[in-house]
Amino acid sequence: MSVDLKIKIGSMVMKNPVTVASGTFGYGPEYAELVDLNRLGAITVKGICPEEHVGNPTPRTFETRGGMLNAIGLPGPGAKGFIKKYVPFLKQYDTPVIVNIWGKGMDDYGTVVEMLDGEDTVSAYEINLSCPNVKEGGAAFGTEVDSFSKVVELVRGKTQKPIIPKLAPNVPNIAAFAKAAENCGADAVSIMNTMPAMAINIDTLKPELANKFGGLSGPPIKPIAIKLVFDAARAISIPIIGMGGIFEPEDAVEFMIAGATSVAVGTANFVDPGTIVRVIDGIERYLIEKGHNSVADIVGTVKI
Amino acid sequence: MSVDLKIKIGSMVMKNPVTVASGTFGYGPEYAELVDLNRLGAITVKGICPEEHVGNPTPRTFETRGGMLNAIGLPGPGAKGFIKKYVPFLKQYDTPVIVNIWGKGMDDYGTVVEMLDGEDTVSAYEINLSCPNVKEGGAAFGTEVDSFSKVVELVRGKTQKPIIPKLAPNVPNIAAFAKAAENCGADAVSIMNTMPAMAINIDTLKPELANKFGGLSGPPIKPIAIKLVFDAARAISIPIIGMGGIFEPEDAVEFMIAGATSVAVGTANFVDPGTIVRVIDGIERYLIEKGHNSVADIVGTVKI
Amino acid sequence: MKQEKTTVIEHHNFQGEYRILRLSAPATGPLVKPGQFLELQVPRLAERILRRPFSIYQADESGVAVLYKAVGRGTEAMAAIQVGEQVNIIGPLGNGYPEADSGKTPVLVAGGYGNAALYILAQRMKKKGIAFFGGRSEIDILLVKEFEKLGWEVRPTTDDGSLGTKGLVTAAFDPWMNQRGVGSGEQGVENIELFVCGPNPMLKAMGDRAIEHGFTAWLSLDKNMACGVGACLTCVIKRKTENGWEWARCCKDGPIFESRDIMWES
Amino acid sequence: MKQEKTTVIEHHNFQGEYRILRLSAPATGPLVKPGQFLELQVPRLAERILRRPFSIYQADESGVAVLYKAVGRGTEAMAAIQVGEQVNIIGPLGNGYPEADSGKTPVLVAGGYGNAALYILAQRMKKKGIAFFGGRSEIDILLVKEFEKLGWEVRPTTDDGSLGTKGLVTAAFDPWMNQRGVGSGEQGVENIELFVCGPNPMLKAMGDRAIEHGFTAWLSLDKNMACGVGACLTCVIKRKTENGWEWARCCKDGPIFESRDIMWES
Ligand SMILES: Cc1cc2nc3c(=O)[nH]c(=O)nc-3n(C[C@H](O)[C@H](O)[C@H](O)COP(=O)(O)OP(=O)(O)OC[C@H]3O[C@@H](n4cnc5c(N)ncnc54)[C@H](O)[C@@H]3O)c2cc1C
Ligand SMILES: Cc1cc2nc3c(=O)[nH]c(=O)nc-3n(C[C@H](O)[C@H](O)[C@H](O)COP(=O)(O)OP(=O)(O)OC[C@H]3O[C@@H](n4cnc5c(N)ncnc54)[C@H](O)[C@@H]3O)c2cc1C
Ligand SMILES: Cc1cc2nc3c(=O)[nH]c(=O)nc-3n(C[C@H](O)[C@H](O)[C@H](O)COP(=O)(O)O)c2cc1C
Ligand SMILES: Cc1cc2nc3c(=O)[nH]c(=O)nc-3n(C[C@H](O)[C@H](O)[C@H](O)COP(=O)(O)O)c2cc1C
Ligand code: FES
Ligand code: FES
Repeated sequence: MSVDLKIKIGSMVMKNPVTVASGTFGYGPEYAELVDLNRLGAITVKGICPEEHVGNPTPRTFETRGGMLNAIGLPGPGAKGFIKKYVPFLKQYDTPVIVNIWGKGMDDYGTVVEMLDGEDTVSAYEINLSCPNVKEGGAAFGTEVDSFSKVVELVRGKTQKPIIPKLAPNVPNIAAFAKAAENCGADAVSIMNTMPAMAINIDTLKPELANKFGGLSGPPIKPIAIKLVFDAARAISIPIIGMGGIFEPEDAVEFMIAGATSVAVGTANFVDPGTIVRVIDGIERYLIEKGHNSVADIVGTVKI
Repeated sequence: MSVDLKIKIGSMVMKNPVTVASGTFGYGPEYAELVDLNRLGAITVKGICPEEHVGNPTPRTFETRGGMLNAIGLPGPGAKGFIKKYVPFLKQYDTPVIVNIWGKGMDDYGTVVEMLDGEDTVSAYEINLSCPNVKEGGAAFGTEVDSFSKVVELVRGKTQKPIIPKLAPNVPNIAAFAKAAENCGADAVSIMNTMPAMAINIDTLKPELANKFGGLSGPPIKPIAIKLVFDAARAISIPIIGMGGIFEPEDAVEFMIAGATSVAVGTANFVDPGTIVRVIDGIERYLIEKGHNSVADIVGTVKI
Repeated sequence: MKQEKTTVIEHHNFQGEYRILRLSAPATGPLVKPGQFLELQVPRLAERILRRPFSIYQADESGVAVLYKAVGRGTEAMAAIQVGEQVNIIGPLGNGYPEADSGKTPVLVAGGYGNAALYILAQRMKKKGIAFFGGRSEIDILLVKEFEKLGWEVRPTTDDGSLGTKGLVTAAFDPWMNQRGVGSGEQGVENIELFVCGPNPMLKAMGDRAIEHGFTAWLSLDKNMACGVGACLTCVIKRKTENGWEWARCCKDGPIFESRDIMWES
Repeated sequence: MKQEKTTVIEHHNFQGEYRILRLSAPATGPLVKPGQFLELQVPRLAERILRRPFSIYQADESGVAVLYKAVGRGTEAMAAIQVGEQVNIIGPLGNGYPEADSGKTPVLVAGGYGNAALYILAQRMKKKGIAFFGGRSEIDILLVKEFEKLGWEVRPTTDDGSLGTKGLVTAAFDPWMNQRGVGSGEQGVENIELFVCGPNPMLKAMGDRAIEHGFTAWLSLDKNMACGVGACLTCVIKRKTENGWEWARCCKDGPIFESRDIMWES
C-alpha cells in the first residue's frame, strides 16, 4: 500500500509534512552527518535578520524538569552572511529551505526579505514575531494584532514566496492572530514559539539564564501547543505548521489531528537526532494502519 | 536559631507561607488523615459559587508528560452547602481558610461573598477569574483588564476580608492584571491558574478530556509561573501567592525569590501528600542556612 | 488511611502477564477491609507523576500484596521493582465491600484482576458460596485452586473455551441463575448476594440482572483516578438520588456501589 | 560524527567518586582524536532530557571509554548503568587537540576528570614530556601510574598536600617554568607546548602564563552544552578576531582553543 506524504504550503511542495523548528537545527550542516537532509519535508534555518547579530551572553540555555529554557538571543550571520556561508551548502539538497526571519524594528522584516528574495534556494519565509528572547521588539509584535498585521502585510508586499508568521503562545486569543495572518495574505502559520519562562538559582539568587528570561520548549509545552493549534485551525483555512514538544511520531500525529498540516521537530533534535526520520516514518505507518491515502485525510479530524 | 515563618495577606495572618492550590485539596477533610491541617499556613478550598454546580462529565483529568490536564469544571456544593458540610469541620483547626470563589456571571461573585461573609471561619477570598474549564465566563474575565477590574471592584465592595484575585497565565501582560487588582483594592494576587491545554487520542480521534480542553498543571508549568510571578512582583506592592509545579522546598523558595510572599502546593498533593509539610520545613531550613530571620528577607531578592 | 514507605518483600510473576507484589506495610496492613485499594507510587516511572491504584489482594498485620497486570507505562515500569527496595503507598482507600448478609448465598463474579480483589473477601467471609470467573483464555483465570481451598465452588468461563464454559461470564452465570428461579425461597435468586469486580461491561451486565431479578449486587467500579482520596473529583460516577443523581467519587464513596445506586452512562 | 547504540562492556568504580564506563562502539571508536568528546544519553534519567558531554578517555577500533565523576543528577543516574545494556551516544564531537609540535616539549596540565581527557592524548603522542596534575586531595589525582608507564613524568599537586606539592597546580608548574627561563633555547619556556584540561580557573591561569611567556597552550574548555553538534549556540565563548571578537562554539569550533584566541569573560 502506498500513501502520499506530500503537502503544500502556498507554492512550496514538501515531500512529507515534517520540518525542523527554527533554531534547533542550525543552518543545515550541523546535523548533516547524522540526518539525511534529503529525507526532510523542509529545512527551517535559525532566525536571520538583515545584519549580523551577536545574541545574548551565556548561559543561554537551562535544563528544567522535562524540558529546557533558552535565551540564545538570535545570534546569526545576517542575510549576506547566510547567503555566503550556507546557501551553497543548502543548494546541494533536494529539500526546500524555510528561512526564519526577524527584525529589531518593523523595517528590518522588509529589508531581510529584499536581501534574500533573489536566492532560489530560499523557498519560504517563517516570520518570527514571537521570540521571547530579544529586547528589540519581536515579542511585542507577536502579542498585538495591529502591529502583528502590519509586519505580515509588509513582508507580503516584498515577496511572492510563501510567508509563514510564527505565533506567540502567551495570548488569550491565538485565533485572532491566525485570522489576521490569513487576512494579510499569509500562506500558513507556525504554532508555537517557546513559552516565556524563567528559572532562578536559589543559592546565587541569579536567574539561570544571562538574559534573565527565556523560552520553555520540549515535552512540557506539548499540551499547550495542541490547544493553540486546535483553536487556530478552527479560525483559518490556511495550513498550520505545528510544533512544541514533538518527540515521538504519535506527538506529530496528534498535532495533525488537532489541525496541523505540517509539523516541526525542535528540542527533540538535541535529545535524539534520529527523531525527524522516526517521525516521518511513523506518520507514514499511522496513515497506512488507519487506511488513509494522504496526509490531508487526518488533518483536523479531531472529533468534538 | 529561630526564624519567623509568619506572613500576612491583608489582615489574614498565616503561620507560615504555605497554602494549598484550590481544587487539589478538596475542602479540608479529604487529606486530614494524611496531613496535619494545623501545620498549614492556610487551607484554600475548592472553588465555590452561589449555587450547587455539577461540573463536567468524565474523563476529567489526563496525565501528560510530567504533569496533568484537568477539566473538573468546578463541581461543588454551593455557598450554603459549603457552610453546612465543611465549615463545622474547618472550624476545628487553628488555620485560616481561603475560599476560592467563582461565578457563572459577574453578579455571582458578589452573591457568593454575601452568602459566605458572615462565617468567621472564612478568612479570605481567592477570586477565580481564570478557570479554563467552565464555559460560563470565568476565563473571559481573567483575560480582559476591564472586566477583570469590574469583578475585583464588585467583590471589594462586599467584604472587609482579604480578597485575592487569581490570575490567568495566558496573557502577554500579567503585570497589567496585577496592577489592576492592586488598584481595585485587592490584598494579594494568586499566580497562576492552570495553562489552557489539550490532548487528543490518536486512535479514537477524541479529546482525552470530556470537556475537550483542560488546564495543564504540575512541574511542566513551573518555569512559566516563575516568570509570571517575577513580572507581577515588579509591578505591584501587594503580596503574591505563587503556585505552579511546586513539588520540592527548592521550588517554593524559587517562587519566593522571584517575588512570592506565599506559595501554594497543588498537583504535588496527589503525588505525595507529604509535600506540604516538606515544603514548610524546607523553607525554614533554607532561611536558617542562609542566615535569615523572616520570610520577608528572601521575597523578591532575585538579582537582576 | 496512611501514607507509608513500605519495603518490597516479594515480587514475582504469578501467571501470564500477572505479577504479585508483596510489601511490608505494618501501618497499612491491619486496617484493610476487603474491596479497598492502594495508591502506589511507581518507582522510576519516567515522565509520568501520578500514583496508580491497585486493589488489595492480601493483607495482614505485617503488610499488603497486590496482584497486577502490565497494561501500560506504569504497570510495565513496576516490573523493575526489586525485592528490598522502598515503595510508597497510600491506603487502604475506598469503602470496601459491606459485611455479607448471612442469610444469603454469596456469589463472587470476577474478570481479570478482579479475582485478586475478591480473594481477600472470599478469605474473610464466613459463609462460602459460588464464584464465576471470566477471562479471555485459561491464562486469565486466576487463583482457582486457592478459592477452592477456601471452600468456594469455582465456575470459570473463557472467551476461547480453553477453560470452563466458552463465552462471557454470563454464559455460566445465567443458566445457574435461571435454574434457581425467582421466588423459590432460600434457593431463589432474590436470595443471592453478588460481589463483583471486573471490567465495566461485566459490572453493568451483573447490575442489570440484579435489578431485574431483585437480588443484591455489590459492584467494584474502575474509574481513572488522580488523588485517590476524594480531593480532586476525577473519578466520579452518577449515583441515583431521590430527585435525580449526584456525583459520587469512586475512590472515596466507592469503589463499591450497590447496583441500584448506579446510573450508567452510555 | 556518528549516533550509535552502544553496549556497555564494563562499568566500575575507578577511584573515589570517579567511575569508568566502557562501551562497545565500533562506528565511533575508530574516528576518535584525542580531546574529542561524546554526548551520552543517560538511561533512566528522570525528569531531564538532555544528553551529557564526556571527554573520551580511551578509544580503539572496538569502542570508547569515559571516566566520569558523579556531580549531579545525570552523572548520579549513570551509576545504575548495567553491563550489557544499551547506551546511545553521539560522537566523536569537537575538534580535538592538534598534532603536537615535534620540536617542542609537550606538557600536560590537568585537574579532575581532565586527567582522563589527556590520557588518550598522552598515549598517542610520540614525544613524551611532563605532566602536572592538580586535585583537592590524593583521591582526585588519577592515572599517575598509567601516565608513568607511558613514559611521562608526573608531578602531582593537592590542595591539602596529601600527594605531591601542596597547593594549586601552579604551585608545581611555576617553579618548573621559572627554572627553564625565557630564551634559553631548546630548554626555554617558549619551547614548551601545553595541553590543558580542567576547570576554567586552571585554564585561565595556564593561558595567562602562555601569553606572558610566549609559549603555546591548548586549552580544553568546559561550557554547558545542549546539542553538542554546533546547532543550538548554547556553548559559545568569545574568540578574538582582528577587529574584536566573535562567538565560537565549544562543541564544534572547540572544545580545544589556543590561549591567545580566547577572550576571557570576567
Ligand atoms: C480501584 C481500582 C483498583 C484496581 N485494582 C487493580 C488490580 O488489583 N490489579 C491491576 O492489575 N489493576 C488494577 N487496577 C487498574 C490499574 O490501576 C491500571 O491498570 C493502572 O493504573 C494502569 O496504569 P499504567 O500506567 O500501566 O497504564 P496507562 O499507561 O496509564 O494506561 C494503559 C491503558 O490502561 C488504561 N487505564 C489506565 N488506568 C486505568 C484504570 N484505572 N482503569 C482502567 N483502565 C485504565 C488506559 O486508558 C490505557 O488504555 C485498578 C484500578 C482501580 C481504579
Ligand atoms: C566537553 C566536555 C567534556 C567533559 N568531560 C567530562 C569527563 O570526561 N568526565 C566527567 O566526569 N565530566 C566531564 N564533563 C562534565 C560533565 O559533562 C558534567 O559533569 C555533567 O554534564 C554534569 O551532569 P549532571 O546531570 O550530573 O549535573 P547537573 O545536575 O546538570 O549539574 C550538577 C552541577 O554540575 C554543574 N555542571 C553541569 N554541567 C556542567 C558542565 N558541562 N561543566 C561544568 N559544570 C557543569 C552544574 O552547574 C551543577 O552545579 C565534560 C563537560 C564538557 C563540556
Ligand atoms: C535553542 C533554541 C533556539 C531557538 N531559536 C529560534 C529561532 O531562531 N527562531 C524561532 O522562530 N524559534 C526559535 N526557537 C523556537 C523553536 O523553533 C520552537 O518554536 C520551540 O522550541 C518549540 O518546539 P520544541 O518544543 O519542539 O522545541 C528556538 C528554540 C530552541 C530550543
Ligand atoms: C484537579 C485540579 C482542580 C483544580 N481546581 C481549581 C479550582 O477549583 N479553583 C481554582 O482557582 N484553581 C483550581 N485548580 C488550579 C490550581 O489551584 C493551581 O492554580 C494549578 O493547578 C497550578 O498549580 P500546581 O501546578 O501546583 O497544581 C485546579 C487544579 C487541579 C490540578
Ligand atoms: S481520584 Fe481524586 S476524587 Fe477520586
Ligand atoms: S552545545 Fe549546541 S552549539 Fe554547542
